[in-house]
Amino acid sequence: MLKDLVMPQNANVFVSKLGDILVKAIDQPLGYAINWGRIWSLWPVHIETACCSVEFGAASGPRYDVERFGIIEAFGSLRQCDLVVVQGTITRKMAPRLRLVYDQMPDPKYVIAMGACAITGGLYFDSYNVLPGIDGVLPVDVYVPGCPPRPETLIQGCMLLQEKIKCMKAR
Amino acid sequence: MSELPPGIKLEKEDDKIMTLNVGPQHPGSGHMRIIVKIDGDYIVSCDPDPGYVHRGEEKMAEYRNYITNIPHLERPVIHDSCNILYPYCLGVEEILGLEVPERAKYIRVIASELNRCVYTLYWLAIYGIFLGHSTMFMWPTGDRELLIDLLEKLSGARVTHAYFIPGGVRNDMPANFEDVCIRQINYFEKRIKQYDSIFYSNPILKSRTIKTGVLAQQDAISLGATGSVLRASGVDFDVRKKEPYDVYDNLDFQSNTLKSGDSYARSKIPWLDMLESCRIIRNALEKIPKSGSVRVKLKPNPKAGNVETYKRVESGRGSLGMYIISNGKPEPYRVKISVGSFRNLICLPYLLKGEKLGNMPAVYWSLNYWPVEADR
Amino acid sequence: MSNTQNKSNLNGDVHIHKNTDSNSIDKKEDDRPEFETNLANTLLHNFGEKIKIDFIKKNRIKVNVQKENIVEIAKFISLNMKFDHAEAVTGIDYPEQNEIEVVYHLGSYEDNLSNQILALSTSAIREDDPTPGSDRTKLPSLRNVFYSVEFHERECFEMLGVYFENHPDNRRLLLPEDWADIPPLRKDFKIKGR
Amino acid sequence: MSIIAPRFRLGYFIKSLLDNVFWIIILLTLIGIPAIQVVLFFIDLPVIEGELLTPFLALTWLADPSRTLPIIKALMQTDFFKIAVFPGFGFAALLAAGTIFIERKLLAKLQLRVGPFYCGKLEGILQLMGDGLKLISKEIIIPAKADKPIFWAAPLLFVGAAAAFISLIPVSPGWVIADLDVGLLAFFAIIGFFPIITVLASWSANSKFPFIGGIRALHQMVSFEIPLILSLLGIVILTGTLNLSEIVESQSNFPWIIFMPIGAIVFFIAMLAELERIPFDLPEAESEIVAGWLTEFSGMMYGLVQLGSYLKLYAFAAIFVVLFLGGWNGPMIMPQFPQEIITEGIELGPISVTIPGLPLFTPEMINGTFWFTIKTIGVIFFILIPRGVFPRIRIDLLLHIGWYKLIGLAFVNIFISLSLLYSGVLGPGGMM
Repeated sequence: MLKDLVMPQNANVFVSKLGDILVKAIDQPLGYAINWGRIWSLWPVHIETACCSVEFGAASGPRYDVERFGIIEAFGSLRQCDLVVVQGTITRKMAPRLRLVYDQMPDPKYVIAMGACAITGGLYFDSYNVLPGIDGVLPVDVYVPGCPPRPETLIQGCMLLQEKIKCMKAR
Repeated sequence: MSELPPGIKLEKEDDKIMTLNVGPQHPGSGHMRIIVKIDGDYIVSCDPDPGYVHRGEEKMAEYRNYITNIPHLERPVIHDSCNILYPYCLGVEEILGLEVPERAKYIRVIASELNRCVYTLYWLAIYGIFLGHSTMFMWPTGDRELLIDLLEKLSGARVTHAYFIPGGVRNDMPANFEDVCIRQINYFEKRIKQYDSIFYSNPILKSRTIKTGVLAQQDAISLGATGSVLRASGVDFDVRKKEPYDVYDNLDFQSNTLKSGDSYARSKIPWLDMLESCRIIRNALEKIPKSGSVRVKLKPNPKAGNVETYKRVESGRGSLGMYIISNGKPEPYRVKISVGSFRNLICLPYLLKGEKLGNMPAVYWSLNYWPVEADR
Repeated sequence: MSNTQNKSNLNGDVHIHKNTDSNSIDKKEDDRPEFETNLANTLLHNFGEKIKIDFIKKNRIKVNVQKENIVEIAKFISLNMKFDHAEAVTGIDYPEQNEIEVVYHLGSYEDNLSNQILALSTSAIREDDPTPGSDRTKLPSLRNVFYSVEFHERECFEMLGVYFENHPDNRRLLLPEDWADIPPLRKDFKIKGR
Repeated sequence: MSIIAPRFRLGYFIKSLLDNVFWIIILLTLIGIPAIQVVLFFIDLPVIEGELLTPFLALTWLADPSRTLPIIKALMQTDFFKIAVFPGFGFAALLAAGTIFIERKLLAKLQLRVGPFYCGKLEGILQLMGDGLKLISKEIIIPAKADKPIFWAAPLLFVGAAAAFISLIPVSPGWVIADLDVGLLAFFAIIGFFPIITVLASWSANSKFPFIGGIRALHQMVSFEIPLILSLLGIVILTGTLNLSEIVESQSNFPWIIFMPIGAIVFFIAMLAELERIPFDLPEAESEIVAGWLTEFSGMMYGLVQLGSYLKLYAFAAIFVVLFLGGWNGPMIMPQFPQEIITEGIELGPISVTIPGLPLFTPEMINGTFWFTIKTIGVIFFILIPRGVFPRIRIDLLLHIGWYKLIGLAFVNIFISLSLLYSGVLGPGGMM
C-alpha cells in the first residue's frame, strides 16, 4: 500500500495535493493583496487614436489629476503598462496597430473604450474608414460614453474598472 | 567582405543605417508614424506616414446637409473647434447669401480667440512633455481649464462647442459673461507670462531649440508653410491681417513675426499670439454692440445654387481654408478642408534631414502639427 | 467685409458650373473688382485661347486650362505672377461629364497679393472602372513648379485615383495599406447605409 | 480573469491571514520545533555573556525580556544583520522607497496637482506598495530574439551592483558593512559596473530603441566618470586616505564643501548624469527612444531596475554627504545615557526598575545616523528638484559639458586643494 503510494507515477498525486494546500493557504491572501495592488496602479499605455486624447491629457492635468488614483500620466514603454485607453475613433489603418499594442503588453491588461467612436463608431458610423466600435479588435472592460467624455467621466470609468478588478480572480 | 561571425549576416550595403518606426505607439509621435532612418545619431531620411485618424470627413460631408455637417466637421480639432468651423460658416453664408448680425460677429471673434488660446496651450503642453519638461505639461493643461470654462459658459460644451452656425452663433452670451471673461483673461495673461521664466528662458531649452531645424524664409515660402511656422521664418502673413474676415479689421492687434526660423522661434510665436489674443478679446469686448440678435433665421433644409467658394481663416495652426461646392441640393457637392497641419507636414522631412535624433521631438512638434486634423 | 459686398459679389460673379446647361454669360464689367480683373487679363494676354476664366470675385479668380498646358501656365503663374505656394489641391469627381476636375488653390505671400487666391483648374479623363495608376486618369504633376503640392497630390491620387506623372513619390498617404476598393472620393463609391 | 470572485473586503483578507497563522502555529509545534532541535545538535552555537547559547537557554531567555537584549545586541553585530537590515539593504530600501513617494508628491505639488492621494487613505502613502505588488504579479515578457540569460541577469546585476555600492557607506561610527582601506577606489570600481550592465541589458534585448538607449547610457556614464573621479582627488590629497570612515572623521571640524565648493558642484552635476536623472535622463528619453534601455523590461524586471536606480540614488547622495558634508558629524542631540540608570535602575519613589543591558543603541550611533539621514535626505531633495524645472538635454551638449567644462572645473578644484596643501593651511601637515 505504502509502496504503491511512493511509486514515481503516484508522486504527482502528492505534488498536486501539496499544491492544493499551498493554493488554499497562499492564494487567497495573496490574491487579495495583488488585486489591491492592481487597483491602485493602473498605468496607461501611451497610444492616442483620435481626438479624445485631448480630454485624456486634460484628465492628467492639474484640475482632474488622475494620479490621485495611481493612474500616472501615460508614459514610456508599453511593456510596463497595464491599461489601454482607446482614445476615440479606430480607423482601419489603426486597428491592426492597436491589436499589436495590446498583444505586446504583459498580462494582466485592461481596456477602456473612451468616447462614442470607440464604442460604436459614434459620429462616424457611416464613414468608410472607421470601425464601428472596437469590440472586434479588443476585449473591452469598461465603456466610457461621451463625445468626447468629460475628464470626470473618464475618471468614473477608471473607478468602475477598479471595482471590476476587485471582483476579478487574481492570477 | 571579411568573415562574419556565424549568425550575423550583412543584409544590405548600407547596413549601418538603422530604420526606426516612431509611432503610432510611441511617446514622441502622436497619432502618426514617422519612419526615420538614422546613421549613428544623424537622421538620414524621414518619411512621415499619417492617416491613422483618417475618418473621411470630406466624403461624409457630401451626404449631410449644410447644418448637420457642423458637428462632425469640428471633430478634427476639437480643441480648436470654433476656428475650424469658421471658414465653413463663412463659406455657407456666402453660398446661402446670409447676413450675420454685428453682435454675432464680435462673439465669433471672442470665441475664436479663446479657442485659439485653448489649442495653443494644449500644443504647448505637449511640446513641454516632448522636451522632457513635465511641469510644462501640467501648467498649460491647468490654465487651459480657465478658458474652457469660459467657452463652456458660452456654448454649453467643454470642447466640442458646435457654437458657430451659418448666420451667426448658436446662442447669445450669458448675462455676466463680459465681467467673468475680463477677469479670467487678466489672470490668464499674468499666468502665461510666467511661462517665459520656466520655459522660454530656460538655458537647456534654448540650447536644444535654438538653431535646430532652421527653416529659411525662402524655403518656408516655397514649401507652402503657414501659421506660426511661416511667421517664425520672417514672413509676415496672417489671414486676420491680410484678408480680414468678420470684424478683424476693426480690431487693434498685430501679427507677430520672428526672423530666425528655428524651433525656438516656432515655439515662441504661438505664445506671443496668445498674448495678442488676450488683447483682441479685450478690444472686442469693448466694441461689441450691447444688444442685438446673434443669428439669422435659417430655413430647415437650405438649398443653394451652383456656387463655389473658398474661404480661409487664421486658425491655431495657420491658414485654414474650406472649399465648398454647391450644386443646388441640400448637401454640398464637395467639401475640401485645407488645413495648416497638412500643409506644414511637408516641412518635416525637409527639416529633419541631417538633424540629430535628439532634435526630432523638438523639431517635429514645433511645426504646430495636429495629426488628427491633418488626416481629416 | 460686410455682407452687402458678398451679395454684390454673388450677383456679379460669373460662374459656369459643370452641371449647368445655361451658359448665360452676362458680363457686368462694372461690378468686377479691378485688381483681380487685371490679374486675369495678364493671364489672358499671355495665353489667350489656352485658358478660360471661370469667374472673378473679390480676392478669388478661377481659371480653367487644358492638362497639356497646365505646367506651362503654372510656371508662368509662379514666376511672373508671384503666386508662390499651393494652399490646396482638390479633386472633384463629375461622373456625368466623365471627368475629374483638379483644382489648385494658389496663394501668395507677397504683400499685395496675399489676399488673393488663384484657383487653377484642369480636368482628367475619368474611367468607370478605375485601376489607379495604370489607367487613363493621368495629369502632369506640378510638383516641380510648386514644391508644396507634393503631399496634396499624393492625397489626390489615393482619394480619386488621379495619377500625377513626374511626381517623385506617388505612394499612398492617408488610406490603409491594404485598401483594395475604388478611390473613396469618387461619386460611385457609396458609404455605409447611404 | 473572467472568473468572478467574492468582493474584496479587508475582513476576508484578515480572516484568510489568520487562517494561515493558525495552520503555521500547528505545523510549527508538531514538526518545526522537533526538527529544529534535531538540526541544532549539529550547529556551533554562539557564546553570549560567557554562556553558550543552547536552545534551552535561548527559550528561557525569551521568557525574560531583559535577558534577550544581549541576544539582540549580538545579532545586531553579525554581518547578516548589517547587510540585510541596518546600514545595508533594508535601511537603503526604506530611504529609496521614501524617495520615490516624495518625488511623486513633490513633483505633483510643483505642478499644482495633488499626486497619489487615495491609495492607503492617508495622502496615498501606500502608493508605492500598490505599484510594487502589481509589478510583482505582472507577466514577464522576454523578447523572442533576446539573449535570454543576460537579459534575465541584467536587472539582478543592476540591483546587485547598487547594493554593493551601499555596503561602502559609513552611516555612523562603526556602522559600515565593508570598512575598506581603499573605499574610494572600490566606489569607482563599482560605478564602473553600471555602464557595462546597461550595455549588456540593452544589447541582449535585441531591439532598436534599447540599443540606442544603451549606447547613450554608455557614452554618458563613461564620460562623466572622469570628472566624477577628478572632483574627488582634492579630498584625497588633503586627507591622505581613501578610507571613507577616515574621510568622515577628518571633517569633524568643518565639511570639505567649505574649501572645495567647485569640487562639490562638479561632483553633484556628474552625479546627476550618472544617475540618469532629468535633465540628464537621455538613456530613458521617452519622446525620442520610447523608454531607452528599459524599453523591453516588463513586470518585476522593470521593478528591480527601478529599485536599483533609486538605491543608486540613495548611495550617491550618501557618498556626497560622506565626502563633502561631513557624514555623521553634527551637534549632539542625544545626551550620553546616565551611567547609574544602567547599573542601578530607575527609582520612582517606592518603585525601582532595573533595566540591565541598556542601552541597545549607543548615543553616538543614534546621533550619527540622525545627522547622516538628515543630510542625505537634503541632498536627495536637491537631486529631485531639477526634474520639475528643466527639460531634457541633448546627448552632444551633455558630452560637451562633461568633457570640456566639468573636467576643467575639476582641475581647478585640484589646484585649489594643492595650493591649500602646500601653503600649509590644511592637510596632513597643516592646521588639521
